[in-house]
Amino acid sequence: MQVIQSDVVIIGGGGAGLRAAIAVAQEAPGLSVALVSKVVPMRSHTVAAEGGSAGVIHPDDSLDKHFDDTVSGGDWLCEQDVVEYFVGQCTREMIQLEQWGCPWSRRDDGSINVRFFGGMKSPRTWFAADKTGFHILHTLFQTSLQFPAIRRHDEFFCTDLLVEDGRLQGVLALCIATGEPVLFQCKAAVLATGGASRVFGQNTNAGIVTGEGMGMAYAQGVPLRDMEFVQWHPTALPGSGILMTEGCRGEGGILLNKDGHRYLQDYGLGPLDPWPRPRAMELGPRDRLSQAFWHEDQAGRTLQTPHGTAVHLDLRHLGEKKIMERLPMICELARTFAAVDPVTAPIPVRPAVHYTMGGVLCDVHGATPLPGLYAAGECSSVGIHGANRLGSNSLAELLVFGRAAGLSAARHARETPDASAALQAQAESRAAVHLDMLRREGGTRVAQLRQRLHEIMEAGVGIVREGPRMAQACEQLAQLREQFRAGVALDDRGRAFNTEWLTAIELGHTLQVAEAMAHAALLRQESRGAHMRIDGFEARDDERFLCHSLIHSQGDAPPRVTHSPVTITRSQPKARVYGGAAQNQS
Amino acid sequence: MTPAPKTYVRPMNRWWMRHPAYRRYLLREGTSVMVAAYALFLLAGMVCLVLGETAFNLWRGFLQSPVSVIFHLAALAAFAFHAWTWFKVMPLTTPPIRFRGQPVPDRMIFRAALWAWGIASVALLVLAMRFL
Amino acid sequence: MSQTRTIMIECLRYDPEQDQAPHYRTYEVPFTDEMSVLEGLQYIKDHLDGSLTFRWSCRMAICGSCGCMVNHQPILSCQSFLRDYYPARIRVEPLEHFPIVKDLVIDQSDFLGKLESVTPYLVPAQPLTPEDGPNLQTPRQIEDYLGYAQCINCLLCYAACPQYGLNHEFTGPAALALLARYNADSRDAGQKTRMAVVNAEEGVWGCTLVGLCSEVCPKHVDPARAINRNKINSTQDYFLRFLMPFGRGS
Amino acid sequence: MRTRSHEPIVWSLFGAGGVFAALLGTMLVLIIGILVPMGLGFGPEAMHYDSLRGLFGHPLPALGLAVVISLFLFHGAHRIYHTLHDLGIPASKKMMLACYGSAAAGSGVALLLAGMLVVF
Repeated sequence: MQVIQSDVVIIGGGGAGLRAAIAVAQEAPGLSVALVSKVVPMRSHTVAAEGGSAGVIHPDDSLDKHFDDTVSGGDWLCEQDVVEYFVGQCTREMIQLEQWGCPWSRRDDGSINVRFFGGMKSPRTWFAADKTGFHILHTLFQTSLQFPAIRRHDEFFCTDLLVEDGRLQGVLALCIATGEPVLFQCKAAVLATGGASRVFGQNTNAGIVTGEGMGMAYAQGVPLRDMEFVQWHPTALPGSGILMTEGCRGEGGILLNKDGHRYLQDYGLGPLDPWPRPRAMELGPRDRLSQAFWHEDQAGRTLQTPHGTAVHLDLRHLGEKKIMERLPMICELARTFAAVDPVTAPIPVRPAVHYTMGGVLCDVHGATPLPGLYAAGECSSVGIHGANRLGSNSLAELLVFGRAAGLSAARHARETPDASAALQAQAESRAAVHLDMLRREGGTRVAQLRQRLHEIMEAGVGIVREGPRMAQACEQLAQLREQFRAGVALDDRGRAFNTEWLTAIELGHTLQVAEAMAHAALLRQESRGAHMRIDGFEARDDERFLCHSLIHSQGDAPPRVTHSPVTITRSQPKARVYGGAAQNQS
Repeated sequence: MTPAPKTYVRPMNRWWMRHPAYRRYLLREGTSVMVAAYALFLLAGMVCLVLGETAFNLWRGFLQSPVSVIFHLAALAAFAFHAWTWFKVMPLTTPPIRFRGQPVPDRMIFRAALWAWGIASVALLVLAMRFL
Repeated sequence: MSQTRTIMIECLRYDPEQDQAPHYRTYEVPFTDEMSVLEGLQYIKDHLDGSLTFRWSCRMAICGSCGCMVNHQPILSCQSFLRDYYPARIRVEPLEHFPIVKDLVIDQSDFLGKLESVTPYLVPAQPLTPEDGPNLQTPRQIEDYLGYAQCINCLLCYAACPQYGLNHEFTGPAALALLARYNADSRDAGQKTRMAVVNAEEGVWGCTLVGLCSEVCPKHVDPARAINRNKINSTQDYFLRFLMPFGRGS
Repeated sequence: MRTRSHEPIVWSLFGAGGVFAALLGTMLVLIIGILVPMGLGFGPEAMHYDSLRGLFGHPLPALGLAVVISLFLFHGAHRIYHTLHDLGIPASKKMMLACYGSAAAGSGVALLLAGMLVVF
C-alpha cells in the first residue's frame, strides 16, 4: 500500500479545510500539510452558500448583539464561552478574506456593505452579491495555491481514521481514479468534511454532503453531539430543493400563503408594521419560519405544486434593478429551475433540510476527545449553533474555527513523535473490508437503500416530531443498517473511478449518522429550536433538557445517548421571542 | 506511487465537423486566402503598370473577362464576410471603453464599426471617381 | 404532475480496466418536464446501470462538476433539460479535448496545473494584516474584474477550444481569464509576474479567437475577451521594452 | 522558464492588415472588379494606363498602395499559417518561413515597384 507521510492531514477541501490548511502553512511553515478531498476543492459544498457571512462592522452593531442573536437564535443550547470567542474573531476573518481578494459587495464609497439576515438585531451579513460561498471558496482555494507546504490530493476518498496507542496516527483513503488504497500517516488530522443533509431526500445540499466525516469519527468512539437539531431552510424550490437565500428576505422579500396573506404574523413573528424590522416577520429565525410553514400546510393554506405544497416568496416590489444587483443568481436559478422570473412573479418555496447543527464533539480549539483529531465546520459541533443556527454564522464558522483547528493541529503535530509501525497493518485490514465489497454477490442496490433512508427520516424525524414515529424510525433504521450489512449490490466491480462503490461506502456512514439523529431526537422530550414536538412536549424544558445530547456508537447495535451540561456564561435562558414581543423584551 | 490511471485520448481529426461555430471560424480564417490573393492580384497590376502600357492593358483587359468577374465576386464576398466578422469580434480586442461612466456595450461598438466601414467605403468611392 | 415521456440517452462508455477504446451504449429513460440531463444520468445509474460514471455535486450550476458534451455542445448537465432535446435522442460524451478517465469522467489535472501557473491570488503592494482593516474598493472598481471572477472552473471553455485540443501547451481560456481577473483588481500589484505568462508562447498567443469559449460559458465570464485584450497588452509590453530598456526592471 | 513569444510582431501586421481589409477591401474590390469594368459610375477612361501612371507617380498614393498590398499579404500569411495548423499541418519553422517569408518578399516587391512608379 502506498504510504504518504504528512505532519497534518486535512480531510475535506471546502471552506473549513482550506482555511485550516492555510493556517498551518502560514503559522507553522516547517510542517507538511496533506489536503485530502473527495472532490477538487472548488467543487466543495461551501461553493453553494449564497447569502453571506456574519461579522460585526456596521456602526449600529456590536459583539454583544452578535452574541445575543446567536445564543437566543440557538435557544440557549450554545456553548457561550465558544460563542464569545467566535463573535470576537468573525470580523477579523472577513477582513482577512477581503485582503485575499474576496469581492465583498461594497457601498459607493468603497467600504464594506452588510445586509440583514433572519434573527439579527443589526445588519451584520457580509455578502458578495448572492454568491458569497462561491467567492469565499474560490478565494480560499486560489490563496492556498501560494503555499508549497500544502500538498493537494484531489479526489481521494477518506474511508477510515486510524488510531494507534490511543491517538490518531493515520487516515486511510482511496485514490478515486485508481481505486487504490493510500495510507496518510500523520501526527494530526483536521476533519472538515461538511454536514449530512443528504440523510434527507428534500434538501438544499450538494450530492457530496453525506456525513462520512462524522461517521468516521463516530466509528472511532468520538461522540456526535446535538444531532437531533437539523435545520430546515424555509425557502427552497419544491422538488429540487435548490436554495433561495435568506438574503431574499434580507433585501425585503416577503412570504405569502395561497391567499396572499403574510402568514408569519399569525405565528408570533408579527405585527406586520413597521416593515422591514429586524427579528420580525420574514426576518425571524429559520426554525420558526419552517415550523410556521408546517402549520399553514396542515391548515390547507399552501399552494399545490407538482412537487408538494409551497408558499410564495415575493420579491417583485424590490424592482428589477435591486433584484439584479443583489440577487442575480437567485434570478437565474428561479428562471432555470422553477421557470419563474422573480422580477415579475413570486417564487414557490417550501422548507428543505439545509444544515446539521450537530456534529463531531470538539472544543473551542477544534480538538475532539481523540488526541490528534480536530474538527471544523459543519461536520463539527463546536457549540455555537445550539438548537438552531443563525443564518450567516456557518460561513463565519468555517473561517474562524477552520483557522483555530489548523493552528491547534499544527501545535499538536510539533509536539508529537512519529507514527507507530502497527498502523500499516490496520490500514491493510480496513482496506480489505472496502475492497471486499467489490467481490460480494447479491444484496440491495444503493439507490433503493438511499430511497428507504429518505422515507424513514422524512416520516419519523421531520420538521415536526412525535415519540412513536421517532421510535419507529429508530427501529426501521436498525433494520436498514442490517440490510446494508447484508450486502450492497454493485453493477460496477472495477476499481478505477468506481463511484457506485464509493457511494456505497458513503451510505454506510450516512446510515449511522441518521441513526444518531433519530435516537437523540427520540430522547429529547421537549421542543427547542429546530427540534419541535407535538406529542405533549411542545414547550422548552430547561429543567430536564438544558443539556447537549452526546451520541456514542455501539458498533452494529443502536447508539447510546447521554447528556452533558451547557456552558452558560452571561446569558441566562429566557423566553425566545421575535416580532413585536422581542422589542418589548429588549 | 499510485500508478497513473490509463486514460483514453480522442483524436482531433475532422474536429471542425463537430460544431457549426468551428466551421464559421474556418470560413472566417479562409477569407484570408482571398485577401492574400487579392494582394497578389494588385501586385500583378503594379508590375504591369511598371512594365508599360502594353503590359498594363493586358491586366486591364483581364478585368473585363468572366473569370475576373467571378474572382471579384468571390473576393467581394470574402472581404465582406471578413469585415463583418472582424467588426463582430472587435469589442473583444479593444480595451474597455466607458461613456459617462458606463461601459459601452458591444453592439454599440459593432454598430460604430459598421458606420466606419460605410464611411470609409463611400470616401474611397468618391476618391476613386475623382482620381481614376 | 407533468406527464412522463421516454427519451433515448446514448452515453459514451469507457472502462479503463476493460476497454481499449470507447463505445456507446443507449438507455431508455423516462422523464418529466423538469428533469435535467444530470437527473437523466442519475436515473440510469440508480435504476439501469450502476456502472455509468460521471461527476456531479451541487446540481445548481455553481460547483462546476457536471460539464459534459451533449450532441457535441459543451453544457452543464444539471441545467440542461431533457425536454429541450425530446423527441430526438441525445448523445452524452465527456468534455472534448481532455483524456477520458472513465465514461463521462475526464482528467482535469492539466487544467489544475494551468490554473496554478497564473499566480491566481492577490499580490498586495505592501503586506497587510487584518488589523489594517479592509481595503477600500468602489463598486466601479469591482466591476472591472467581477465578471472574470465568476468562473466556476467547469472546463466547458476548454472543451469548446480547438486550440487547446490541438496544442495542450496552450494555457487556455479559464486560466487566462482568471489571470485577467487578478490583474484587473485594484488591490493587486502582481501584474508584472503574470505578464510573463501572458507573453509566453503558451500564453495569450495560443488563441486564434474562435470565440466559442465565451459562447458556451454558463457564467458569462467571456474568456475570449480576457485573452484578446491581453494580446494588446502583450504587444505593448513587447515593443515598449525596446523603448524603455531601463524603466521596466526585471 | 517560459519563452517570450515573438507573435506581437506578426500579430500587429496581421491586425493592421485586417483593419485595412475590413474598412477598404470590399469597396476596393467593388470598384476595380465590378464598377469600373462594367462602367457603372465610371467612364470608359477610368483606370487607364496614363491616369494610373499619373496618380501613382506621386509618392503618397504609390506608397499607400504598396502598404495596403503588404498588409493584406501579412494578414493572409498570418491566418493561413495558423489555419494550416488548425487543419492538422503542424506549425513549424519551415512553415513559418514560407508564410511570413512570402509576405515579406511580396511587400518588398510592392515597395520596390512603388519606388519605380514614382522615380520613372
